[in-house]
Amino acid sequence: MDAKKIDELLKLMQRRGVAEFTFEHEGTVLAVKFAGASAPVTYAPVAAPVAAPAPAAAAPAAPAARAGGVVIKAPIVGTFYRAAAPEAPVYVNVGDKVRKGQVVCIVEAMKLMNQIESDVEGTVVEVLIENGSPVQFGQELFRLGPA
Amino acid sequence: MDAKKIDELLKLMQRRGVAEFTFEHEGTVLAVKFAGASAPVTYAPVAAPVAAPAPAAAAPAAPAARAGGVVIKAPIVGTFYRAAAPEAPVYVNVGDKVRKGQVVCIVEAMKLMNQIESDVEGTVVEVLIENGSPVQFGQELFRLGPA
Amino acid sequence: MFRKVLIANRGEIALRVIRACRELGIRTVAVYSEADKHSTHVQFADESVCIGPAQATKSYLSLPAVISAADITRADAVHPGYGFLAENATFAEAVNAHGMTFIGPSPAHLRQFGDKLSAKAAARAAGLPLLPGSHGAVEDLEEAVTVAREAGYPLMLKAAAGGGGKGMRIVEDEEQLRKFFVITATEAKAAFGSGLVFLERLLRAPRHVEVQVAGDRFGNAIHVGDRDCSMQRRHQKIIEEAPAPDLSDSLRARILAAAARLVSSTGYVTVGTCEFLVEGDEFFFLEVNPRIQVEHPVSEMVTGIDLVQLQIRLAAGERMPITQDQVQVRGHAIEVRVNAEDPWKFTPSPGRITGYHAPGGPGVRVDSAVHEGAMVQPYYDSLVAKLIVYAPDREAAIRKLLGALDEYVVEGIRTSIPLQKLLLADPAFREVRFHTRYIDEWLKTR
Amino acid sequence: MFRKVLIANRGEIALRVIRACRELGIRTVAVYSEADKHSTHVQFADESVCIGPAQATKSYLSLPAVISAADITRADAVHPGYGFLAENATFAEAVNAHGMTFIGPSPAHLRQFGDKLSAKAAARAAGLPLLPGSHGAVEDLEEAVTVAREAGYPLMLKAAAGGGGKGMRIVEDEEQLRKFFVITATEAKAAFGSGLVFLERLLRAPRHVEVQVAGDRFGNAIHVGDRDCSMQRRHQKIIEEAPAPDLSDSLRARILAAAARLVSSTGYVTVGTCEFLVEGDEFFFLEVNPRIQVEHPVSEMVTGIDLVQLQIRLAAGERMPITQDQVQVRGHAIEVRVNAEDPWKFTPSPGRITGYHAPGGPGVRVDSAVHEGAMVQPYYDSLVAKLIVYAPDREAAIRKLLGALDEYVVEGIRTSIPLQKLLLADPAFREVRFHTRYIDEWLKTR
Repeated sequence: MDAKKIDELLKLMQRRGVAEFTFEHEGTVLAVKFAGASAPVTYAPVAAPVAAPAPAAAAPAAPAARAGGVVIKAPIVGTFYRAAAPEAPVYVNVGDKVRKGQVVCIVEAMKLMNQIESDVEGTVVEVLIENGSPVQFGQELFRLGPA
Repeated sequence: MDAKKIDELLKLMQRRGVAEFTFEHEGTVLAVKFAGASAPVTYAPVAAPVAAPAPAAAAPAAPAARAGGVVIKAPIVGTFYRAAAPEAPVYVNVGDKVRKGQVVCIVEAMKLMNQIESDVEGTVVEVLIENGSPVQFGQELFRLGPA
Repeated sequence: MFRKVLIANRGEIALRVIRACRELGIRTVAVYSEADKHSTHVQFADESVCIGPAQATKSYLSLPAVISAADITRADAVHPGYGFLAENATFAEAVNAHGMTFIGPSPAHLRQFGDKLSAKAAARAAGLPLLPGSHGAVEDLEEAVTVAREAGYPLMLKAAAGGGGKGMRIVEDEEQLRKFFVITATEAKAAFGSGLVFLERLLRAPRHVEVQVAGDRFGNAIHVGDRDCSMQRRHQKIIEEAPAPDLSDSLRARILAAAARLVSSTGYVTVGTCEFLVEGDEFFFLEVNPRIQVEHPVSEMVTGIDLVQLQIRLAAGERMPITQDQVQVRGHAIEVRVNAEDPWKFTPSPGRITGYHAPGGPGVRVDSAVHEGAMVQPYYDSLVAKLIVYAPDREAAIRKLLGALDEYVVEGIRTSIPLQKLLLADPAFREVRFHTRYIDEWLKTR
Repeated sequence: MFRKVLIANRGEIALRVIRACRELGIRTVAVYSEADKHSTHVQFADESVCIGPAQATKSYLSLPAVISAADITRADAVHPGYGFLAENATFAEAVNAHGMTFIGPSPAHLRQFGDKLSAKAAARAAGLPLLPGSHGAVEDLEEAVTVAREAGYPLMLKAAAGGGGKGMRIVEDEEQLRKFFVITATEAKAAFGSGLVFLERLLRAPRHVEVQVAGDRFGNAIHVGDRDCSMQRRHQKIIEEAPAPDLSDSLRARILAAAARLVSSTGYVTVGTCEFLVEGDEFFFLEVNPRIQVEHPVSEMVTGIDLVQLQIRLAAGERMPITQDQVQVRGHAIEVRVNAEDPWKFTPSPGRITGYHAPGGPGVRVDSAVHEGAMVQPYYDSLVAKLIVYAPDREAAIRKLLGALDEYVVEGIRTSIPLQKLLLADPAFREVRFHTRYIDEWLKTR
């Protein structure tokens, strides 16, 4: 990784409004924090947010690499339900295989029950949200391992 | 990774506005945090100061290397005079040799005529201030070459 | 009083509402798009919810996203700020349907004042002077010609559903009216879904004078003084002041009374603005802005009344806490909208603020959500800060404002400050020789 | 009026004076030490002069340096701010001797109020109540014992030339007086060059109430309302408010009248402060601060009077622009001094400010010379900013101030904000159950 490539990378990140980034490639690691980037992230919130902050990934509701797997994220704000009704069976459990397009949960928004379909394939490794909990846009719902 | 390459990397990062970075490559690790000095120097003054800004040198009224010579600076604020009285001969001219402790000019402060002595030796190369001009603390008065 | 208010907005107005809520002892919920994750309004609210991606249509303008955020945080009221969903009657209805209070007027009032023709009808019914013209939609060209002969040229031919300077055409004489009538109606149909057009006298050099008003559920209606917002660039206000300078006492009294009368006669609740055009000794109803406005601080400075707190109290069903007599205007206030834009080309200038120093001291107020290192997003409007000054008189306020603008340092982006400094120093501004098209004409001569 | 004013100070007060001058149309000259080269006051003045190295004794406290700077820039007046040379009669004389105006009282008034005994004599002559005690120096132990029997114990034994909490001792009874009299006089001689001591009744839990005053050259003397500055840590004021809360109307009226009377009887010119101790329904003269004070903004907020502009006008020989009747106190203002120090150990915390966001919005004023990236120098005092809020009443002001302190972000250094947040929320502060030693006692119990 030469100076030219580093400079290219920096320019790209700046153009996209990146404040901090880490780049790993074939054993080379570059972690950068741009000037002026520290203020917002160090701001102490007056109170803790109700729910976990949304992940920083650029592509919402898309699978993101985390802890060696992929995740299914909430494509809308609302209340998360693992089943279509209180007495109904849950859509997916840990260990279940999930296909693309398969309904994995409900997110209720404005009294509407929105069926959330997976856009990835894999095996459910972890359910990250309690049934009936509020979810923010982009919040991680399920972690999947290899199919 | 030699000094030259490190310097290149530092310059590059600075140019791109980076505040902190970590670079790892083939077992070498470089972690850098720039002094947050950029903010004040980028402030645009509302109006230009009356006189040239005082030099940044830490030791006031001491000789400072500049353009291959040494300088005599004003040890006090006031009005600069090259002679003891309007009709008197000037203390020093370009080409004159100056010894340590020799009076080189007057700085008038609170109606007092303060004789300014040189604390260096050398030959006067340039008189940097017009006779009768105001001088700030630390302002350069004479440039000296080798004795 | 409310327990928890969700603020369906961002930037300085979200922060303004957070401050008002905090002083009233109300908890706040911020909503934010992914682009605004690190924004000040998110940091200073008690809670926050990410409601969508950067695009406003999928976040701040998304009814389901905003309402779900209010639902899951159990907010009991929603403050819409200005812009975004502030004047959206469907949104206000949805808020109410979910058992929460919309901090603003009723959906019916939003509809009444959202449509130019029904707004004019309400103003007419309350006895407010309207610009000569059709006062309602004109059916066809021949009716238009008849109306125009009575009202006199020049006229504006306007789409009833238009707004923001769009869907209008100047007609200087009958020939032009005949030439443009059909095409304007056709364009209006294509652009706004309604081909209804109406005619209105064109004023050559009017001033924009508006009145801050407030009403409660018990029939109390007051005005909170007037403002002048004639300093507009392409219909965008960039310098606002209170009180409106150089109005005769009798003209000012008539304008203020007219605005309060409209609130009273329509039963309008919470705060709003009644806008007028003024030329010579005449004034004409323009429209009602049924929300808190960007320029509300100038009225706060000269009256000492916190308009956002008042708005929240009135929405909560409280009785008007002040009488008309208690509204006393003292001194002079001027606001400058610091926009992230090229001061001469007016192209937006988003980006990271690399250096920032806001002015301070006596009589200086800054309403802003930015700071050094903050990102001015390209997705939303370009307002970076509002700088408001207060002084005993207009001349002193102008001097203070020029000093404060000299102190204002915003680096990394371009701002409108250089333009505003020139305008404030312009003799036409100092001597109150301006009108709503003054800046656009002034720019042409530069 | 002056053409050009040199400001012999730095930090927020230098900026405050620059702002006042700009509004009066006066050019400004900043002076700075090498450490302050990049300071805000240097950037915002019209001209600037480097007057020496970082050490204050060789720059801001150097008479020749400051006067020469005024000379070479042809300033016609010098504003000393507070601290540094503000109360130095020799400096004021030198300014006058160089044909310039010292913006403050005459050298004679500086001397009169700089000495505790002559200040008390002036107050006594004007009929102001003094603390029971010797009222002048006591010659020897036996005179002290006689005076003490009359005044009653406990007493303070004070060095006439002392100040800032130094050179004083509490004596609870005659035995202690006999034990400490000689040693205190000897220490005073060693520390202050004068062995003169006097006796004064010790109040157990007094409040510090002060009156802003102003006089002109034509004999007009007014007060500009009162302030409470009882919230002190080791004699340093850290929270100040106006008006002083919970004073009976008659007590307040007596205090205000007393202060105005002292101005009138001494012929004092420009602005100043008359300080009192208040316990129960009694008040006692403490001292006069012959300068603009750090806490002047709270009086500005509740009266609408710009005190620095007033000071400059009066120094320029203008007649008092307002009558006593025109001074009307409205609402409530509180100031917090944001110091660069550890909030619990009070050790100074100089350094670079790496993150900065000041609060804003309605009723919030920040007087500060710092910004992100600014250096808080270790050479000078630790005041980083003054945060002042204004609201219709004291409760609303406290709520607004707590909100504003929550918004205040200062990174890279420690500040006093956490301490002040706790104090503002303390029931004793809210219910006005405090006195000048309250904070020190409160800290011991934590």
